[in-house]
Amino acid sequence: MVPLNWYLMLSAVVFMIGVFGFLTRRNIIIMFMSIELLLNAVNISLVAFSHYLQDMRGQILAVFIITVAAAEAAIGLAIIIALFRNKDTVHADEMSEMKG
Amino acid sequence: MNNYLLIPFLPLAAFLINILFGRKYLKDNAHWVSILAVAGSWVVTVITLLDVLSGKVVNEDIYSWIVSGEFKVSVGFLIDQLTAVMLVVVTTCSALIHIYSVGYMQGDKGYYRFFAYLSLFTFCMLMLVMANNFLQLYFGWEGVGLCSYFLIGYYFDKKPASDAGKKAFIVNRFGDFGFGLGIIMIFLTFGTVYYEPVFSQAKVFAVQTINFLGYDVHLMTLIALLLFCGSIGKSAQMPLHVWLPDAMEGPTPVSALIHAATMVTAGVFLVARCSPIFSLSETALMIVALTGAITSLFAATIGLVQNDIKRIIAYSTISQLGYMFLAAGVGAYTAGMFHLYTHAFFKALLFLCAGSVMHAMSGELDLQKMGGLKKYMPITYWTMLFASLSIAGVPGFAGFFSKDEILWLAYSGQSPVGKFVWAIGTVVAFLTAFYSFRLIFLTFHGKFRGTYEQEHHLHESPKAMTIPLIILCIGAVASGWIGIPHLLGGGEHFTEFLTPVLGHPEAHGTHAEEWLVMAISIIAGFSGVGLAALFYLVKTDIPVMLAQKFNATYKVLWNKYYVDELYSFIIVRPTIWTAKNILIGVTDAKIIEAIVNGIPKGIGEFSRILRKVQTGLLQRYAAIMALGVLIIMAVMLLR
Amino acid sequence: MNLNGFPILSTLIFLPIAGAVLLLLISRSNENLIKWVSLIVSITVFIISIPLFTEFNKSTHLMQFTEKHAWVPSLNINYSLGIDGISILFVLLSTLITILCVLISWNSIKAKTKEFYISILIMESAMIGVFCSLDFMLFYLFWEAMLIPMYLLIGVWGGSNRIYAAVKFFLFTLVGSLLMLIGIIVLYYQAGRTFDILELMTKTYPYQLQIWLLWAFFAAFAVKVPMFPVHTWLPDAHTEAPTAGSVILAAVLIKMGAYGFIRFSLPLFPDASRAMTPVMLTLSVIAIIYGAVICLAQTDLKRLIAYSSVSHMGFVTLGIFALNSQGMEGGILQMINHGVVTGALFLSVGMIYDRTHTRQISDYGGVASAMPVYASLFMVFTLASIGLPATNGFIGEFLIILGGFKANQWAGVLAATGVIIGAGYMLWLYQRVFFMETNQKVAGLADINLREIITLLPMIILIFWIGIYPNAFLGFMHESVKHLLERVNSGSMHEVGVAKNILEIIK
Amino acid sequence: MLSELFFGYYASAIVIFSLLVVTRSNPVHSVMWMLLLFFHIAGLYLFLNAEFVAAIQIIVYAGAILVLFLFILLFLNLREELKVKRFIGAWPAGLFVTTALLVIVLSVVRSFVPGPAGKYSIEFIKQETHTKALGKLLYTDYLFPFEIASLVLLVAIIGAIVLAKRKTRSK
Repeated sequence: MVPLNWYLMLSAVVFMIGVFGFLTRRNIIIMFMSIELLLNAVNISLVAFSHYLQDMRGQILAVFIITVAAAEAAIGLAIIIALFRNKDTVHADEMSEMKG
Repeated sequence: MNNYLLIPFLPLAAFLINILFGRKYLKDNAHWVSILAVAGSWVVTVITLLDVLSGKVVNEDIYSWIVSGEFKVSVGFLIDQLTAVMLVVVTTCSALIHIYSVGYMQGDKGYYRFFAYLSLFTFCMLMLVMANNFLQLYFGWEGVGLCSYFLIGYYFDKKPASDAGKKAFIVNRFGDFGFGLGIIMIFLTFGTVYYEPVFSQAKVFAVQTINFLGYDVHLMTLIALLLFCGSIGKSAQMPLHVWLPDAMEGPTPVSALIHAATMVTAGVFLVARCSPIFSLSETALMIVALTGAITSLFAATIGLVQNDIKRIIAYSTISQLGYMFLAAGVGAYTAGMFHLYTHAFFKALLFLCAGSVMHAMSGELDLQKMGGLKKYMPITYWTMLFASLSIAGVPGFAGFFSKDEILWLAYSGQSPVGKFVWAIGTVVAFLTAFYSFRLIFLTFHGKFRGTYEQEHHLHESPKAMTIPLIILCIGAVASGWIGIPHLLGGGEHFTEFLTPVLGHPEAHGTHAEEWLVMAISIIAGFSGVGLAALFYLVKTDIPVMLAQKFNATYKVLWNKYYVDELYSFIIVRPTIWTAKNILIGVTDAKIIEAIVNGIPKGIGEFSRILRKVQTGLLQRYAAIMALGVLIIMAVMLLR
Repeated sequence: MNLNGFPILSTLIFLPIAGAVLLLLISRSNENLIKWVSLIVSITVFIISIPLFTEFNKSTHLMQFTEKHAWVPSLNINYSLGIDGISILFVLLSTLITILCVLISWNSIKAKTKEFYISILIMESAMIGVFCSLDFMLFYLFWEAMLIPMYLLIGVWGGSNRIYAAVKFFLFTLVGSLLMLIGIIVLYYQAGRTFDILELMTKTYPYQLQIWLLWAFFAAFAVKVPMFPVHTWLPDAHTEAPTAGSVILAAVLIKMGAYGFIRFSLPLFPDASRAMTPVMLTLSVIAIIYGAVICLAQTDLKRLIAYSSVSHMGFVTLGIFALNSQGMEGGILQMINHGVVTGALFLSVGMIYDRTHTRQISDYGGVASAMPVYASLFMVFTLASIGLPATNGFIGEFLIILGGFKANQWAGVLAATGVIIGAGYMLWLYQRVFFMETNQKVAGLADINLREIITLLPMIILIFWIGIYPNAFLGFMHESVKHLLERVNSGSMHEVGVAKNILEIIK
Repeated sequence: MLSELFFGYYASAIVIFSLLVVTRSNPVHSVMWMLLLFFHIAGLYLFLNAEFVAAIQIIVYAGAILVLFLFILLFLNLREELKVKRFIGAWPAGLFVTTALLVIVLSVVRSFVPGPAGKYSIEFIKQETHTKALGKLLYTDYLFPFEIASLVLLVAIIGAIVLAKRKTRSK
């Protein structure tokens, strides 16, 4: 039997890879994909919890997260399109309109 | 409802009708409303006068005007002998001048406006003289000032006219400043502003002193002088006389009504009205007398050299007003009032004649361009001649009796400055006769000096103008006959009539002295006339020669002692300069705004440093956030 | 006296908001409907407020038309309304002024009409709310709520430099009112957790605390008035604001400062107020003369009238801090007068600005020839502004100078000089604008139309009504003022030295 | 033993694919690696007896979201994209922060203590079937959040349309 902790560690590793991708990639689409990684990492933990604790709530949460991820992807990508139209770039470090 | 209420409110109604409907509906018929109203007032005045003659004095409140704490004042009316005299003067002059204006203002585009203002003025003046308390007096006081402002600036599209109107109002405000404070002092002293309790209690405070702005002053002197400030402004006495000559920019009927016969005499009326207060302060009376004497001399000297026909009469008005104050200052209030009453007739007449001359000369005012008008306008000539005889104090005419009474009472009264002001008065009598006849001779005698068109155009004025002239002329000649002194076998009815209000003036002198004073004043008058005749009829080159010889003096007189320039230099310009350069430039801009804008600016500087952190880079923010999570977790673990 | 339980004050407060919501639902293109709806709403509010005037019981100082409901019970905050002789006139003034603001903006506001009228109506609610609140939290809520529509009015529909003016206005007033908020909270704990104004007024506070709180409240009120050193926002705000904005600002908004002094500072901190009287009188006199003199150098119509407001409000504060019934009643009446007269002046200036689009005095001249009716109405306002007897200005100024003189001779005398200068700048203004030769820019202008005459007519009526029969208005105040003065003047006089020290510093 | 091996394979594949996703310079490659990653995650879910979630993982993620990503990538200038730098200048800082965080998280995972077990044991699910059990719970206890989720999706649909729509110039 695989211990729960392994899943948690796996989840943590994937999560941190996602964080790394988000923090360092210039391409905003890849940054976006990194966010999907983060969500998936969380899902892994949730499903694992659900299995080991014999409780359905973890999976229900996972289902909701997938729903939200879908919505988020749709909106996020639409924003990227709008952004790309206005700015002509997909590189996050070239966008600094909000600077003080 | 008493019918005396009609006296002020008829003209008010006329004003309202004219101002509301005049422009669109009445137009050239506007005068009917005003004339009817003023004539109505006059009729009621006569009835009221008869009542007063039979001893009936009215003093009642109409409605409560202002109530605040212990301060209570009503709109109320007091009709006693003094009021009655003023009522007669005001309504008579007003009615005649309304009629005169029909001819004079014919075809003016603001016809309705002119009559509306005249009626409003009449209303305010009547409110002034009929008040039974100081605040209502103040209401009328400011009201007549306002109408004066309107009417001086009647030709508002001309800059001098609008300047003069404004000047009159503001200069008067200086006087009213004192007047207002005087009323406040009266309230604080007596707890009321009604005449009756104030005058009856005035003696209680006769010796009291009060701390005013850090100085201990005699209470009654303080109140009297504060009130006198108002008089100085309204009656154009030194040093606030500057507005009256400029006020001649207004139409001539206005000059006659407001700036000769009625409004400017309100100051004298005020002093007479407050005689119970003034009588309690020798200092105040002395100041009144000296102010009047000096002003009358001062204005008369300026009048000697002016060439503007209306301005000469204006200076003469100032001078005569000075005479009235001189009288009041020596305690001869009745004499002052008497002169006020006769002066109203002959001075209004002088102005109206001047207006008639202007009418014929197409608005020309310069004496040097006139001459020989006698044959073209005989009525004007004769009426003006009678008016001038009256003002010059030729025996038998109205001016003689009032002037003589003043001089005699100044000479014989108890005032410490009596003899001094008598001397000045006599000199002024001489000067008055001189400049009055200089005016007559330059205008009506000799050769015509104007342009050909003007000469061609000369004509006598229409009936609407000449009839008031004739009526006023009767007044200028005969109005003095009700006050013929005992010495000449008269009854001094005028003085007797006013005695209940103003008291009987004291005279300490022998008949011989009285004869002497009278003789001196007659000589002064005749020599003035004679000198004028010499200068302007016989040897016309003398004035030019004198002007050249005493060039400096002539210049000072011609420029009216540079008073206007002085005021402009010490008051007007520094104030505006301060406003512009110090208040706007330094206080507001450099001090207050610097502090006010400095604080936000400091905050702005600080935030300019802080905002460097806000790079706008998404990942930078995310990294910092992650770092934050890291630190928090590390702290939690290490604890 | 609650009119059969009808919550009249709440109706007054919430009806304009309801009107604003209604406007929200109207299509923005339907401008006429928007205007008419806002006009009808404002007139309805005014009509509803008339019973306050007729049904008011003048023989008591107690609050009338009161309403009280628990709002946040845990903090003891109540929804508590009521008016007395001091506030009633301001409520009426607010409802009247709103109608005029709607009328004057009829043609001059062309962009974002809908939002404009919504702002005006919300403004009305907040103004009425301020004058009716009997709970400090509620009061503070309305007090601050008022800033937002005003800020928008200046910032959106203002002149060329509007943003600067709007931000300046906002910051000035906000800084002041935040200090007041602190004061309110301190008071709340000091008095045992209550925001009830009437209850707070019955308590006594330690002298030192009173001084501190007085200054905290002073900050809020003095900025609004505005008193001398903090007046600089007013000219900017007035100059840049649209006509309706200037009118509300002049007529109601700046009254709230003085109202605050009367309603809060004096009864809450009687000892401190008495001790600070010399300071207040000094500042008032400075404001009177300073504001008047500075007017002489103005070249901008609205700016001149704005500075004249500083001077006139100096009279108001002088009257209030004279602490006698003449001064106080004169001060309250003068607030109404100033609202009427300066409001009317701004309305008039707005009318001619709509025609010429210039505020420079030098661009005018000879307007009286082109627009006689307008000129005569403006003349009435000018005269009322310089305090001619028979207009309302005289009654107020005279009572104030009388009261001021009674309290301090110098204050009375110096204030009276303000009247002289007042005549100077107003008549000079009138001369430059209306008299002399007709300027090219004003030749052939159409005289004011019926709508504009109707806009000005209530002001004319009020000017003469107050001027000729002021007791109709003074009558409301007698009892309230008497009661207030009893509260202020009772108790022992504390150290006057503090005030002297402060005076030294000012010198 | 078998299960450990199985887990080991999936775990290492997931980690490697994740790394590939975030490091490839060609975004299309990243998407492809991500597709593989999602399949492996779905496998892991199966391994955890969550067949419904696994199915959704493939349908929604692989089927819908990744297609969306690919679709967006078509907008971009890929050739240009390949030439420019893929990381920001300060990437070592990011690496440091993430590793540090990872170390901390991993060090605390061990101290995790599972709570009491619920009623959804393997036997129970076997009897009930997984999808039914999930569905029952979703439509009874979690009906309200479920409806909210549907609203979220609706808003997202509308929002995406509004945002992505080309602005037509107003009349």
